[in-house]
Amino acid sequence: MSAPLLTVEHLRATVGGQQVVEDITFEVPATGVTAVLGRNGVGKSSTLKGIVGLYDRTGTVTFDGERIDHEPTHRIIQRGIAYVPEDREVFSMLTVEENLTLAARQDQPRWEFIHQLFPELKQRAQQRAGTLSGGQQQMVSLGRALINDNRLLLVDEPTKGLAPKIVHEVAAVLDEAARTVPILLVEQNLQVINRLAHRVVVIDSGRVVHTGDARELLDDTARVQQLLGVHGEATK
Amino acid sequence: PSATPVDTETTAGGGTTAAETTGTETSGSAETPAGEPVKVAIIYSKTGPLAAYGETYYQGFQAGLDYATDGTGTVDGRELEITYTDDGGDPDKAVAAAKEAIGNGTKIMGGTVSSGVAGPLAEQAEQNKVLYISGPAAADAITGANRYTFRSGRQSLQDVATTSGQISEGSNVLVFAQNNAFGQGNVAAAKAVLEAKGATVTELLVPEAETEFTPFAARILDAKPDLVFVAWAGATSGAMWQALSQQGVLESTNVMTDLGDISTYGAYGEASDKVNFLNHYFAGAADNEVNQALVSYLEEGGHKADLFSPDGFVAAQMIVQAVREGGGDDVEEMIAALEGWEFDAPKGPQQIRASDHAMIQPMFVVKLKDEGGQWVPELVETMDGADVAPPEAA
Amino acid sequence: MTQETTVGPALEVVDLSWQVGGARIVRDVSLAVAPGEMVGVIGPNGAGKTSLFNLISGINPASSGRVLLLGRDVTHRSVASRARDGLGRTFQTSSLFPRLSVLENVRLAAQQRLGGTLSILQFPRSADDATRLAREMLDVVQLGSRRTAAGDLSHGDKRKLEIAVLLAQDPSVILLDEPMAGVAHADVPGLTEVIRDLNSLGKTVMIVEHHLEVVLGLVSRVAVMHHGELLAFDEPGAIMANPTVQSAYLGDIA
Amino acid sequence: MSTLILLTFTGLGLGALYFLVASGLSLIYGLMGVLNFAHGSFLTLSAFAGFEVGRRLGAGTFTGFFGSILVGAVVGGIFAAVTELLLIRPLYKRHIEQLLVTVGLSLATVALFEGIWGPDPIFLDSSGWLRETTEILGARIPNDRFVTILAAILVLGGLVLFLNKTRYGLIIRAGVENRSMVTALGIDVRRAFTLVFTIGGIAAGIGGVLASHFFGYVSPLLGGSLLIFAFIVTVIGGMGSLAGAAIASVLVALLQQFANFYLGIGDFIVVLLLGVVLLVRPQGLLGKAAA
Amino acid sequence: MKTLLAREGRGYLIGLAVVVALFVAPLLAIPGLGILPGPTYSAGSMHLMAFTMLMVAVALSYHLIFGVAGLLSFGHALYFGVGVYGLAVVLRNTQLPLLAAAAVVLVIGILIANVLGAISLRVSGISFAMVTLAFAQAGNVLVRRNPGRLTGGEEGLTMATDNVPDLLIGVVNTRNLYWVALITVAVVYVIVAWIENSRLGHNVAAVRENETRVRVLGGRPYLVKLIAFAVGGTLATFTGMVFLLLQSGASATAVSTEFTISLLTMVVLGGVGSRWGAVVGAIIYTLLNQRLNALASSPAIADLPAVLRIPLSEPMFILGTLFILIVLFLPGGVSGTLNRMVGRRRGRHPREALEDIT
Ligand SMILES: Nc1ncnc2c1ncn2[C@@H]1O[C@H](COP(=O)(O)OP(=O)(O)OP(=O)(O)O)[C@@H](O)[C@H]1O
Ligand SMILES: Nc1ncnc2c1ncn2[C@@H]1O[C@H](COP(=O)(O)OP(=O)(O)OP(=O)(O)O)[C@@H](O)[C@H]1O
Ligand SMILES: [Mg+2]
Ligand SMILES: [Mg+2]
Repeated sequence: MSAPLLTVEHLRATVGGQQVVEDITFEVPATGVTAVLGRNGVGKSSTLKGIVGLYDRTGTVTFDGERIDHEPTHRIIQRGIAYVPEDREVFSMLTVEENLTLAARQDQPRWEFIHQLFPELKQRAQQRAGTLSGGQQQMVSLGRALINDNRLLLVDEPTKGLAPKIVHEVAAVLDEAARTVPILLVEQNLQVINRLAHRVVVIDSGRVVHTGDARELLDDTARVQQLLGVHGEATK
Repeated sequence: PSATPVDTETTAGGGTTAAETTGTETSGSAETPAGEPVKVAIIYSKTGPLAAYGETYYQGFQAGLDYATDGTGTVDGRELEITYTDDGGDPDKAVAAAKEAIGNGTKIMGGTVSSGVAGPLAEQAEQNKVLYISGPAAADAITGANRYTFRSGRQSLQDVATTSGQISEGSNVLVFAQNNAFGQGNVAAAKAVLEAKGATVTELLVPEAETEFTPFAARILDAKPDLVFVAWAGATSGAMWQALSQQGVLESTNVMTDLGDISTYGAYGEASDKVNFLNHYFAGAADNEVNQALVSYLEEGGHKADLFSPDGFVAAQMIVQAVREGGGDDVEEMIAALEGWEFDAPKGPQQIRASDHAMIQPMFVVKLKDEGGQWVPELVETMDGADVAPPEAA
Repeated sequence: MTQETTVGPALEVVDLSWQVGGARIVRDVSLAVAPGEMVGVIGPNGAGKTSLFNLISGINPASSGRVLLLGRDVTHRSVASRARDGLGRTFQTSSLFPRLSVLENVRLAAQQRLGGTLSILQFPRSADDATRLAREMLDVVQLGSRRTAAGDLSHGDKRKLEIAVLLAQDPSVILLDEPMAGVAHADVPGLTEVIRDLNSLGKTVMIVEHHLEVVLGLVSRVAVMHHGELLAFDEPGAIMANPTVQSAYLGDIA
Repeated sequence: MSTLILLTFTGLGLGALYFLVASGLSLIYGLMGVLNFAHGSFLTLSAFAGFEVGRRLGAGTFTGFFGSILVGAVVGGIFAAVTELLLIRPLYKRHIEQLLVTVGLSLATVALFEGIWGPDPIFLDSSGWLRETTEILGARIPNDRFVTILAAILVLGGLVLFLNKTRYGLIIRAGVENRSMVTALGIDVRRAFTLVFTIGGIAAGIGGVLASHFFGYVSPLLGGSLLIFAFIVTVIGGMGSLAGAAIASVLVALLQQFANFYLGIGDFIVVLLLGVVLLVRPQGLLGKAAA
Repeated sequence: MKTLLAREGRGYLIGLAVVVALFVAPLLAIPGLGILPGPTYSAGSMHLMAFTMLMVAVALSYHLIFGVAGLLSFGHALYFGVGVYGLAVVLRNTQLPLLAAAAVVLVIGILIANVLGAISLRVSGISFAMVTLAFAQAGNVLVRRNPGRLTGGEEGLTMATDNVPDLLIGVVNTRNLYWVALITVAVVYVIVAWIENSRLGHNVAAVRENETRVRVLGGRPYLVKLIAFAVGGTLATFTGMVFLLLQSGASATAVSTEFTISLLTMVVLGGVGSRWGAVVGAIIYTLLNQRLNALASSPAIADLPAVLRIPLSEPMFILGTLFILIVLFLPGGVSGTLNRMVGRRRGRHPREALEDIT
C-alpha cells in the first residue's frame, strides 16, 4: 500500500474539559472508502471533529505529510478536506443556493455536478434551507462538500434518518465520489458499509479496537457480532 | 441607589492644598483647655456629575475658613475637626456619610451641591437633631424644611425675583423650562414672585428627555411674551439656545436666564450677547473687602472664583459663627446664634431670616461680553437682598 | 391516565391541511387510529410526516381540518392542554432539558403527570413517587448514566431518554418521530421491544420511521405520505405490494 | 402649517440620528447575536475625537466639519474593531456573556471619558452654514438636519448593498447561525465578524459626530442618552432588519416629536408603541419570525 | 421545612450561624479591618452592613429571575423603586401606620409585577430584555417628571416620619434598622431558596432549558415564568420598602437602569445561577464600590502620572474592568471558580442537588 494520506496518532479530543476521545490511532489510505464503525457514543463523530479541529485535541494528525493538528479549522478545510457533519447543519436562514455558494471555494464550482446529483436542489434553489425536510437538508449538506474538488472527504452518518430510497441514492453518490477522492466515512447502516467500504476502523470507548479490510470483517459474522453487537445478517 | 453607601472620610482639616492653612492638624491645639475639637462633617461631590461644583464649593469653603478664623482654623481656641466626604452626587452615599458622622458625635453638617442630596441630609438633620447648612442646592424646599436646616447659597425664588427689575405691571412673562423638579420649581417660583408684582406668568415645559427644541422655539414666538425666563440646566442647553437663536426668539423679545458657572459661558452661542442674565455670583460681581479676600485666597491657590465659591465661603462663615456664639456643642444654641444673623459676605450684606432660615442676599443682573474670543460677564445691576427676598416659607 | 371506554378512534384527523406561505405542506389528510393500535407513517423525505405530527400535537396550528383526540375536538387547544389530555410525542431531533440530569428529565415528566408540579410546598426528593417512577422508566429503557446532563449523552442514549420521558408521562396516544434515527444497530432490537411494550400496555402509537424492517414488524397498519398527501393507509403486506408506494418511496430496494 | 413642517423635518432629522445608531446595533445584533451595550461608547468616543479634530481644523468651517466626521468614523471603526478582537471574539457563541462584557465596557469607558474630558458637557461651535436655517413653507429648518438625513440615507444604502451583494455579506449571514459550520467550510469567519463590528462602529462614529452637532455638545453621556431610543428602534424595527431599523427610526422619532410637542408625553408614547408592537408582532415590524 | 432542612442541612446550619453572628455583631466591638468605616457597633458600620444586606436581598430577588428562570430583565430596578417610592408616597399622603402602608404598597407591587410581567413575557430573549428596559425607563421618566408633585423628581422624596415608629428613626436607632435589614435579607434568602428547591423551582429550571419540551409534557411555561418573575419583583418591592426606612428618603437612582445594571454586575460577579454567588457578588460589589471611591480620592493616586491617575480615580472604570475580566476569564463568577477549585463540575450546581442525595 502506498503512503497514507491521513495519519491519526494518539488523538485525544475534549469538549468543555471533558474527554470524549481517549486515544485514537489509524491511517486513511489515498484511495477508497475507510469506514469508521462503532456503537453510539463511542466517539466516532468526535474523532472527525478532532481531526478538523472543531474540538480541542492533542496528538498527531498528518495530512499528506504535513502536521495539521495545530491549524485552525478553516485552514485544514482549505487544504482540501471536506467535512459533512452528523446533523447536516445547513444554514437554515439561507437559501439552498446561498448554502452552496458559500461553500464553493474554487473558481469554478461544480454546479452541474451537484444539480445532476440532486435535481431537487436546483428546483428549490431559492427555498430557505431551514424549511427543507431532513433528507433534503442532507443533500444540501453533501452538496456543500461535493461542490469543490477535494482531496479527502470526512462524512458523518450521511444516511441517518433518510428514506430507503434516498439512502440508496446517497450511497450511490458516495460511491461515485469515492472513485476520485478518498473518503473517511462514519456510518451505522451496514448495508451502506457493505457497499462502499474498503477498509474499516472500529472504535469502542474512544479507542480503536480493530482495523482491517472491510470484506474480511463483514464476512466474519462472529467478529461483527463481537465488535459491533450486530447480527451479520443486518448487512444484507 | 448606586449600591454604594458610605464613601470615605478624608483627614481632619481637609484635603490637599488647604490642610496647613486650616491648621486643624496642629498638634498643640488639641491640648488647649478650651475643650474638645468641634466635629464638622462636610459632605459634597468630589466625584460624580457635579464634581466641578463640588470643587468650587470646597475651595470657597477653605477661603471662608481662612477668612473667618483668621487663618488659625480654630474658633476661640477650639479646634475645628473637619471631615470631607464625597457623596458622588448620590443621596445614598450622602445619607451613609451623614449617619457615620452623626454616629461619631458630629453636631454640624454642611455641604452638598445637589438638591437631590440636600433633602435627605435635611431629613437626617431633623431626625438626629444636628445642625445642617446646605450648600449650592437651589431647591426652595430646603428653606423652612425644618429648624435644624440652614442654607449658605441662594434659592430658585431669588433667581426668579431677580428678573422683577425687567418687568412692569401687566407684563406677560413666559417661563421656558424642562419638565422636571428644577423646571417646575422655577415655574412655581415665578408665579409666586412675579404674579405678586402684577405680571401674568405662563409656562412652556419641555419633556426632560427632549433633544429637539426647534418647534418649541417656534411656539415661544407664537406666544409673543414680553419676557421669556429660561430656567435650564444640563447638557441640552446648547441645543436649546441654538434653537432659540435660529428661530429668532432672541430678536423678537426680551430673554432672561440664569448665568451658570464659567464652563457654561460658551453654551449660549449666538445668544450670548442677546440675553440678559441674572446671576448668583461671579468674581467681579461685588466690590467689597470680603469678596477681595475670597478672590485673592483662591488666586493664591491657583483657583478661580466661580458661581458657587460664596456658597462654600458663607458656609464656613456660618459654622464659625455657630461655634463662636453657640458653643459648638449645643445644637439649639447654635441655631439661636445663626437665626437672624447679619453679616458681610462676598456678595455683600446678607442676613439669615429667623423664621424660615432663608438666606437674604443680593443678586446680580449681568450681560456677557466678548473679550478676545472669550465670553466674560459684565455687571449691569445689583439687586438688593430685600428686593429679591423669597416669600416666607410656611 | 384512564383509558377511554368509548369504541371510537383514539386519534382522528379529518381533512387536515397546513399551509405555509403559498405551499401546502399537508393536504387534506384524514385518518383514524383505533385505541391500542400501532400505526406506522412512512414516506419520502419531505413528504410531510413531521408536519403532520406537528399539527396533531399543536406545535403548528392547522390551516383547516380537525384533530380529535379520544373523541374530543382539540383543533384549537394549546400544545399543553393536548398533552394533558393524554397526547405524548418525541421529536425528530432530540428535545430534552440539556443541562438537567437524565433522572431529572424523566422526573419532571413524572411530576407533571402526578400533579403538583407548580407546588412550592413540595420538594423533589429521592424517595418521592415521581423520582421512583422516573427510576423505573429509566430501568425500562436501560439507561444507566442518571447523573449525566442530558445534553452530554450520545445520540442513541438521548433517544432512549426520550422514550423514558414518554413512559413517565404516560400518555394514551403517542407520536414517535423517527425514534431509531442514529441508534446503533445493536440497540435497535432493544428499543423496538420497548416500543412494542408501550403498545402492549394499551397505548395508541403512531410512529414515523425509515427502518422499514422495524416498522413493518411492529405496526398493524401503515400510512404512506407523499407530497403532503395520504397515499395509502393499509396493512403492511398490502402496502409493500402497492405499486404506487413502491415507486414513490421504496425505490429499487424493494 | 409651518409647525407641522417644522415638526416633520426635525422629526426626520432625529430619526436619521436614531438610524445611524440603530443601524450598527441592529447589524451587530442581527448578524452576531450581540446586543452591544457599548455602542453608546463608540458614539461618544467618536464625538470627542470629532470635536478635538474639528476644533483644530477650525470650528466654524466645512473642512472642520467633514474632517471631524471622517475622524469620527475612523475612530468609531477602530474602537469597535478592537472591542471585537479583545472582548467579543473570545466569547463567540456565548451571547449573554458577550452582552455582559459590553455592559462592563460601557461602564468602564463612560467613567474613563469622564476622567479624561470631565463629566460636564463641552459645548461646541458648529460651522456657519450648519447653524443657519433654510426656510421651507414658512418653517425655518436648521441646515444640520438635512446633513444628518442625507448621511443616514447614504449609510443605509451602503449597508444594504454590502449585505446582499458581497460574499462577506453572505458569510456574515451564515456565520450568525452556525459559526463552526462556516469554519468547517474553510472560511475564516472571525474576520467577517470583526468587519461587522467595525462597520457598526463606523456608523456609530458618523452618528456620534452628527449627534454632537445636533445637540450642540459633547459629553461622556452623549452616547448613552441615544442608546435607549436606539434599542427601542431596533426592537420595533425587528432585530437584525436594516430596513426595519430605518422605518422604525423615522416612525419613533416623528411620533416622539409630535407627542412631545402637542402632549408632552413623547417618551411614554414611544414605550407604549414598543409595547403594542411587541404584543401584536413580537418579532418587530420587519423582523424574521422566530429566529 | 423538614425536607428543606434535611436536603441542605449543612448549608442551612451554616446559614443559621451566619445570621446569628450578624445578629450579635452590633453588640460587639469587632474591628472594621479597613472594610468597614469603624468597629461593628458604630453607626457608620452598621449602616454600611445594613445597606449591604439590602443589596444582597435585591440581588437575590434578581437571581431568581435571571439566574434561575434565565430571564434577562433590564427592568428590575422598577420593582425595587415601586417599594421605595410607593412607601414614601403612601406615608406622605395618607395617615396609614407603617405596617398598613407597607401592606398597601406590597399589594401594589404584586399587581405591577404581575401585569408588567404578563406583558413582557409575551416575548422572550433579547426582546424581553428590551421591553423590561423600556418599562423601567418609563417608570424612571415618570418619577423624574414629578407628576402631581408626588415623587419630587430629581430632588427626591424624604420619608414622612409621623407614622413610622420612633424606634426606626434616627442614628441612635441604626441598630434596629440593621436588625430589620438582617431579617429582610434572611426572609428573602429563605423564600428564594425555598422556591428554587421546590417542585416549582425545578419546573422553572426546566422551562429555562427547553420550553417546547415543557409544553409537550403538558406544562405551562408562561405561567411558570410569570410566577418566577412576579415573585422576584415582589421581593424587590419588599426590599425597597425596607431600603426607604434605612435611607429615610427616596431618590430617582432607585428606579434607574444603572441600578439594574449594578444588580446584573453583582449576580455575574458571584456567578450566574448560584444563590450563594448572588450573595457574595452583592457584598463584593457594594464593598468594592466603597473602597474604590476611597482609592480614587487617595493621595497615592493623585501623585501618579495622568495615564494611570485618570483611570484609577474613576471607581466605575475599575468596576467595569473587573466585570469584563470576570466575564472573560472566570465564567462562573466567584462561586463557579470556587466550585471548580473544589473540583465540582461547573454550571450544574442546582441540578445536582437531587442526585446528591440519592
Ligand atoms: N459537545 C459535547 N459535549 C459533551 N459531551 C459530548 C459532546 N460531544 C460528544 N460528547 C460525548 O462524547 C462521547 C462520544 O460522542 P460522539 O458523538 O463522538 O459519539 P458517536 O460515536 O458519534 O455516537 P453516535 O453514533 O451516537 O453519533 C459521547 O459519550 C458524548 O456524550
Ligand atoms: N416552516 C416551514 N416553512 C416552509 N416549508 C416547510 C416548513 N416546515 C416544513 N416545510 C416543508 O414541508 C415539507 C415536509 O416537511 P416534513 O419535515 O414534514 O417532512 P418529513 O416527511 O418529516 O421528512 P423527513 O423524513 O425528511 O423528516 C418539506 O418539503 C419541507 O421543506
Ligand atoms: Mg456521531
Ligand atoms: Mg421528519
